[in-house]
Amino acid sequence: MWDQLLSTILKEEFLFSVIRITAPILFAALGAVVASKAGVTNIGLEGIMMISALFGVLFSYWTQSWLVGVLGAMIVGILLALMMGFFALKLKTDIILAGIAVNMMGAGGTIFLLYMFTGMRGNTGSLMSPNILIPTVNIPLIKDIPILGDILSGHAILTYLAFLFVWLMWILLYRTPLGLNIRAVGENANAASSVGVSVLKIKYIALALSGALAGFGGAFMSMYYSQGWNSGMVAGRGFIALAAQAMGRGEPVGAMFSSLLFGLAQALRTKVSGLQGVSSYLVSSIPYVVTILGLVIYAASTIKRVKKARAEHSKAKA
Amino acid sequence: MKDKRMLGFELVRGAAAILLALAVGTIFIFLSSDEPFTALRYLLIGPLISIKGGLASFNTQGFYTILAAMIPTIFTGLAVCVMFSSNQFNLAGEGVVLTGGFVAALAGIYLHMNSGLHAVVCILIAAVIGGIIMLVPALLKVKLGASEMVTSLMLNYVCMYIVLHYLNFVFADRSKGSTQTFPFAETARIGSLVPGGSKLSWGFVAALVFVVIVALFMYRTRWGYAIRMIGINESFSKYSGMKVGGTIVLSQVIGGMLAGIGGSVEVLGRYSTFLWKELPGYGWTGVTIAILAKNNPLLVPLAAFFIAYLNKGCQLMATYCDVPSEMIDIIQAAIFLFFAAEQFLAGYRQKIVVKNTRADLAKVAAGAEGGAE
Amino acid sequence: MEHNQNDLVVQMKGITKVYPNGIAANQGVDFSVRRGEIHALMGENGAGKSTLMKILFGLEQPTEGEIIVNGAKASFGSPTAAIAHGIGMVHQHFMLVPSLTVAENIVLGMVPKKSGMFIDFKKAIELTNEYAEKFNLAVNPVAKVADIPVGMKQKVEILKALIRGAKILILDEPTAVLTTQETAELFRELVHLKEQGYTIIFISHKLNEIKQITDRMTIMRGGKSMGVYETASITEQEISSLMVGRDVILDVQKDTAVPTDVVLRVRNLQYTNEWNKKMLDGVSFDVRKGEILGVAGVEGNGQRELVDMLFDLREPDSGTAAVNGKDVIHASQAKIRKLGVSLVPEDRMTYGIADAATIEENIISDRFNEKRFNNGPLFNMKAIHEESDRLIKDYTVLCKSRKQKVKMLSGGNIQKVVVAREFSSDPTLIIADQPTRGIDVGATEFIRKKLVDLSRAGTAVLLVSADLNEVMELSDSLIVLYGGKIAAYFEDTSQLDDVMMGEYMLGLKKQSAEEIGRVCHEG
Amino acid sequence: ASTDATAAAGDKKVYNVVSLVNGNLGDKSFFDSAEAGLKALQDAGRITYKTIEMGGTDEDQPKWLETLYEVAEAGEYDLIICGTYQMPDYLKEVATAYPDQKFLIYDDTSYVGANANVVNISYKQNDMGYLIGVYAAAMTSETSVQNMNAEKVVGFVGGGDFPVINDFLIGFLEGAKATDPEVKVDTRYVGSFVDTATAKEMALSMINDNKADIIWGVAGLSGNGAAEAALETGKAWFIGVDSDQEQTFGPELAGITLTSGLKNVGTSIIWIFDEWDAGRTYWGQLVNLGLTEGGVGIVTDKNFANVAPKAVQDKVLAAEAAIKDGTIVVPTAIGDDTNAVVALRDAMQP
Ligand SMILES: Nc1ncnc2c1ncn2[C@@H]1O[C@H](COP(=O)(O)OP(=O)(O)OP(=O)(O)O)[C@@H](O)[C@H]1O
Ligand SMILES: Nc1ncnc2c1ncn2[C@@H]1O[C@H](COP(=O)(O)OP(=O)(O)OP(=O)(O)O)[C@@H](O)[C@H]1O
Ligand SMILES: [Mg+2]
Ligand SMILES: [Mg+2]
Repeated sequence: MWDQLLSTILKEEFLFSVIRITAPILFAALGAVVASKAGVTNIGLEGIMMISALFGVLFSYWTQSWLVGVLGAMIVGILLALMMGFFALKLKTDIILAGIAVNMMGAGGTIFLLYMFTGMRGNTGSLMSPNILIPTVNIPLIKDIPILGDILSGHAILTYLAFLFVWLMWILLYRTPLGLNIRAVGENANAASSVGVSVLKIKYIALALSGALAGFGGAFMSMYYSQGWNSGMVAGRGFIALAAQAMGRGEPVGAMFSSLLFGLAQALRTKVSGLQGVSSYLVSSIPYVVTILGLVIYAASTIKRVKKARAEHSKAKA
Repeated sequence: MKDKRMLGFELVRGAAAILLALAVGTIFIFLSSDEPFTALRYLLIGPLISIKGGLASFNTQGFYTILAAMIPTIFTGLAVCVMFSSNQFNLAGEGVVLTGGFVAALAGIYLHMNSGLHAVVCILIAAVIGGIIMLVPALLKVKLGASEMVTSLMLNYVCMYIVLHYLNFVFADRSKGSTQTFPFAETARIGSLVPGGSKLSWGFVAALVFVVIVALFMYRTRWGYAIRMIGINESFSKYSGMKVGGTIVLSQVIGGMLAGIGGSVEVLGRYSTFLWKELPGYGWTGVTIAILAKNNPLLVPLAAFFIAYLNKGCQLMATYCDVPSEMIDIIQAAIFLFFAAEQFLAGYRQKIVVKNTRADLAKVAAGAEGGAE
Repeated sequence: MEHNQNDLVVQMKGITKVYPNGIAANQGVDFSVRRGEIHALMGENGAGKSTLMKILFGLEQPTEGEIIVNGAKASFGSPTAAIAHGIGMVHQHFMLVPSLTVAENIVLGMVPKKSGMFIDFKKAIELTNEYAEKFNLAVNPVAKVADIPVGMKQKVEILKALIRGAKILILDEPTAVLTTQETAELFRELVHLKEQGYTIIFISHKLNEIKQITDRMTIMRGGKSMGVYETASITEQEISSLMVGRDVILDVQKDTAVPTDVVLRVRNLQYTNEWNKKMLDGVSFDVRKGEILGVAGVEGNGQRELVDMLFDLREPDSGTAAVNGKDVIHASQAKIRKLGVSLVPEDRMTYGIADAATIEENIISDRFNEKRFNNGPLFNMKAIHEESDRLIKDYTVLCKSRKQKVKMLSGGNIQKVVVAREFSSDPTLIIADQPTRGIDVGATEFIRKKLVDLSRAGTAVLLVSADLNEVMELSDSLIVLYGGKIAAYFEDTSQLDDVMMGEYMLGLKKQSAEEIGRVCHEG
Repeated sequence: ASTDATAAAGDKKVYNVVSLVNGNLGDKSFFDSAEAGLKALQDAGRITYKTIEMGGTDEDQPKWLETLYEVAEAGEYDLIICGTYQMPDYLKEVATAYPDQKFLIYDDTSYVGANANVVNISYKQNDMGYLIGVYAAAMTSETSVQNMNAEKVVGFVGGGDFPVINDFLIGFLEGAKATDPEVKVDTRYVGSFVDTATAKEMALSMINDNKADIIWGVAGLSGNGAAEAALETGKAWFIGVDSDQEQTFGPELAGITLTSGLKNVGTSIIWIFDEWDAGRTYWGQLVNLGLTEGGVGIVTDKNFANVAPKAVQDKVLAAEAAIKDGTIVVPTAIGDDTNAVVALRDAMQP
């Protein structure tokens, strides 16, 4: 049984699937990162992903262009995030409540919206056809490298974009004035406003970025991962993204590794579910248990590292 | 005195928020319904007033239904109040409600006891299990500094899958097509207060009792006090000599116990077997309620009533009109957004404040002059 | 004089500010400043000084009134607008981002760019250095703000304003956290700025400072202006009475101490901080029952670390400290309190209070577990009310009722709440860390007097203060910390003068080990 | 009023019906099917009806009972219809409280005539699963057919590990085993009826790791993910469930859908009214509709006819005949204490 598992895991296809599973979570996790850097907990990622997943399908169906679909999803994501911002920042609605409200819209509101726009219920059926799915690309040189090519090449454009965004996000946060403002606003809003940085504006921008990223994540779900939208399809990935953000200590690269860890756990779950005599329920809990364990190990090691550093430090002094 | 004047404002503000949210809902209702006015009527007054043949009458059954719907959410609302009070963003209420309901059901099936005592024991077991579950995010936070929000969110899923595993593989009643346990013993059931489908059980009374207990605990005991102080300023509490870690754990455990009780009371009071197959959602509702109640246990029933009323109204609207039932989510979302908007009508509020302060100052001045003469 | 003395650069007319909590912090205040002067804004805690200045800086919007800058009516919806009018403000509480570097903090909001979109870090550092040199405000541009001492933070704040082209500088209690030397340095700089045509609005509670550098002053009391005065033609006594409405005795009367048993015994404390700087190096001393031992020294010479060690906020590398023979280094704060130790913390907003809780809740935070406040599981509310009412009265905390939230109080009254709690727990040892920092004369006098009373009643007091006058005046005996070591011990403080103290504090002089050793009353 | 009644008595009665959906329409499955049946009846002028969607989450559960009480209390309906295995306990309570009210519950076998005012319709999904199992097992080694490999592995993507789903599964396993004992069935459960992405991952793993070339999706909307996996890899076929998914899918997905197992809720409701009008009623009874009554079936036009070799088609039709005449009795997973399905499932897991 274990060798059977091993044989499926030791395939390029396994790592390929890890990357695929990671992508939508990574988008949302980066969304969580940029929002939290600006001091906003965006718990509405799940809802934003749901709604933009729906609009991604609708836009691409209306225009028969995947690109318009993805952009539409992104814009919807931005609008939703700005709406959250309006309530949370302007009207001072508790941000958590605003997030829950958006999630509510994502759960039931989407069904209503779909009905309003198309008369369809529950899912977009055959609106999404293969020719308007987000295309996959083979990367010229890499694709010919054995093993690595099979793992890294042939993903959807958006998958690459997700990983590219990790780097872009880091640049944004640590190398641009906007990023500096975002970090300053998140850490000490008074300090930022006392030098004329508009806290509100920066938070809106960060939220909009967060929404855009979640929008990409949503589009990935309905325009590549699945061919079309159905209610509930995001299935907690927005929450997982929050976990990835926290586990990655709010840093883009950290969030990427946490997302990958989750992707790995989820891929593992898929494989383990194919073994004899396993409980599908316990198997389903693997990704979540792994996330908790990951968090624990990370936290414990941080504490240990600090302690060790201190110990060494005192020893050096003695 | 000033507080009273502000209370009036808060009422106006709340009403305005609801009206505005309803206006948003109304737009959607008009977009999707041929009979928007009827729909609105059901939404707004339907839960309590039923109109038959032009005669309006109090909808007693509807009222009971609303009260019954408050039972689990009062408990989860209280649980979240206690947990949030120590500034812990613990969202594991969901998982605990589910698990609490499950273990209470098992105790109701497999233990044999006298009426009355049996139900209490089931609930106690659920409370203990709930408390134990909450130890996970609490200890991870206190000992390792792991974010309780994340661990608790993940823990929900872990709870769910573990419960489902045992439900399916160990405790399922296989004569049924849907996954459920065997029925629990009569002795374990929580009796209804009124007949009918509302399932308004003694659990409601218990919930209200717990409101008082939790309020007393939070505002009239040293533990509740420590929890609140830690929530406001942890450094201060530590400096004052409080046992911060222990108190945080205590607050989470109490929250877990309350959520566990909520799950068990709901299951034993409403159903005859355990049949939940997913996270039941009461934990999230609890978060909403705690936020609406501003972590004040005494306001929890009010917030719970509001949510239950709204739910019922939306449900009636969907049932008797052509507004799709999912409309509920949009209206609720809008209401939450506006209702919790602190700055909503802030300009108007400021005007009242300025006016009041002016009046006070004038009075003081007049008093001073009067005294001088 | 090239410029016109009567050229009013800022005029605020009829400013009224009602906060959302209903407090009328300013009531029809008129305030004006001449170009090129140093203008003091004085008043007790809560008089409305900060509020008035926040309005001028666009951080708060006035409920009523108008602002005229350089002769033109202005309205500042945000600091951006104020900055554009050449106004800069250094806030009472630091407005810095701890995780960013000094340079990043300074250029925040006006970041130099390269390639059109990236931060030009080099330029930022250059800019920082350039201004630091120009205004003689030495800072380390690449250090993280979290890691720098308060004095440097203050300079960073001033640089922040200057670099934005501020011609009108508002300094809200800038010297509250500075050492004498730093203050002197700052004053030189302010005078220098004034000579260059800068206008400075200066808020301080310290009368001598005001007398020293300001040209004119506006005095506020209870949200209203008490008038404008030429500094030269008003005495300190007059200022005080205008501020508080009575004459204040600044000298604390105290009898000679009769110290008895050792209460706090500290031996050979060693501490190296995270950046490998030796902050405490073999510090040993005793504090005896009935005496006030002062700890003087330029800030950053180990005072904070010392207090932190004694109250379990940090662990030393080695060394011992015991209260009545019981170890406090490895004890929790709860245990330390049980030993009868009280602390008036330097950072009252972080440690001293829970701002969203009521006065009463803040007062009982160290004693709510005691039997007398509990009836079984429930609180004995009557006892608690009595206790808080008594302390509010005894310590003259200005408030509506014990149910008022502490954050609604002014800084001085907040400090009174802290002190009321710490002084009333029948302590064997009080550690008072900057007990009167940033609070008004009345409150200062009150707290000092209480401290003396307590020590005379048999409490051991360790007084840490950056205010040299304060330590010299209050302490019975005194140690000077320099570079993490005790540089001097004075058994009797009555003969001390500040010049000599300064020499020890600046490391120009050091007593012999033998002389210092006398602070350990062995045997 | 009395004249109206006599007038109506002359004609066929027009029933006033309410259908309670403990979920939402748009499932492309039994709720939609029931709705279609009712619509057809209304269009034929035989009933007037109203559908109430009560929502399908656990948080919606309290509404189910409340709504049952409400419509029973209203007394306006000749028949109250509800369905699924989640409703019987609620129905029992309300049916007992309102003995004069007539109820119908579909897609449930557990109600079993506790009340004389309730008719209980169930569907032999195990029989249907058997046919699909025969079909899949016969096809998987038909390498002449595009996308089929020689490996004898097929897949089953279930929505969750519980009796109703396993009732499909046990038929599927039995059918496959009977057709070719060497056939392996890779069974995995998504644990959700809406998580298409996870279903897709599972199907991909079946196809890539175990060489499954036919996957039956019994997982509601999640099943679509399995279909997409088959389409994208170009190495497998999909089989649908409940409704004819060759019709609901777009052309690409329909193109790789071999057939669908049908659960004809709508037809069964029409059938009940036919019987009612004909004077045959089943109050207090369980009517278990199988292949004969048209309660379940499999789609045999389209791809079944076009793609499957004649021999395979014959095997399926023969099995259908055998089930109808009782030669083959398919075990059920519902009410099976021994949980035989688990043993069989593990035995056939590749
Ligand atoms: N943001 C605020 N919201 C509500 N009340 C405030 C706020 N800021 C200040 N106050 C109140 O306004 C009054 C004046 O405060 P202000 O800060 O202007 O006093 P101050 O003269 O600066 O005092 P201090 O010397 O203590 O700094 C005080 O009673 C204070 O409690
Ligand atoms: N948003 C607020 N609501 C209520 N009170 C506030 C608010 N912001 C500040 N305050 C209170 O108003 C008072 C004045 O604030 P400010 O920032 O001027 O400093 P301060 O602490 O009063 O000054 P000092 O240290 O000189 O006493 C403070 O006591 C503060 O706690
Ligand atoms: Mg101030
Ligand atoms: Mg094959």
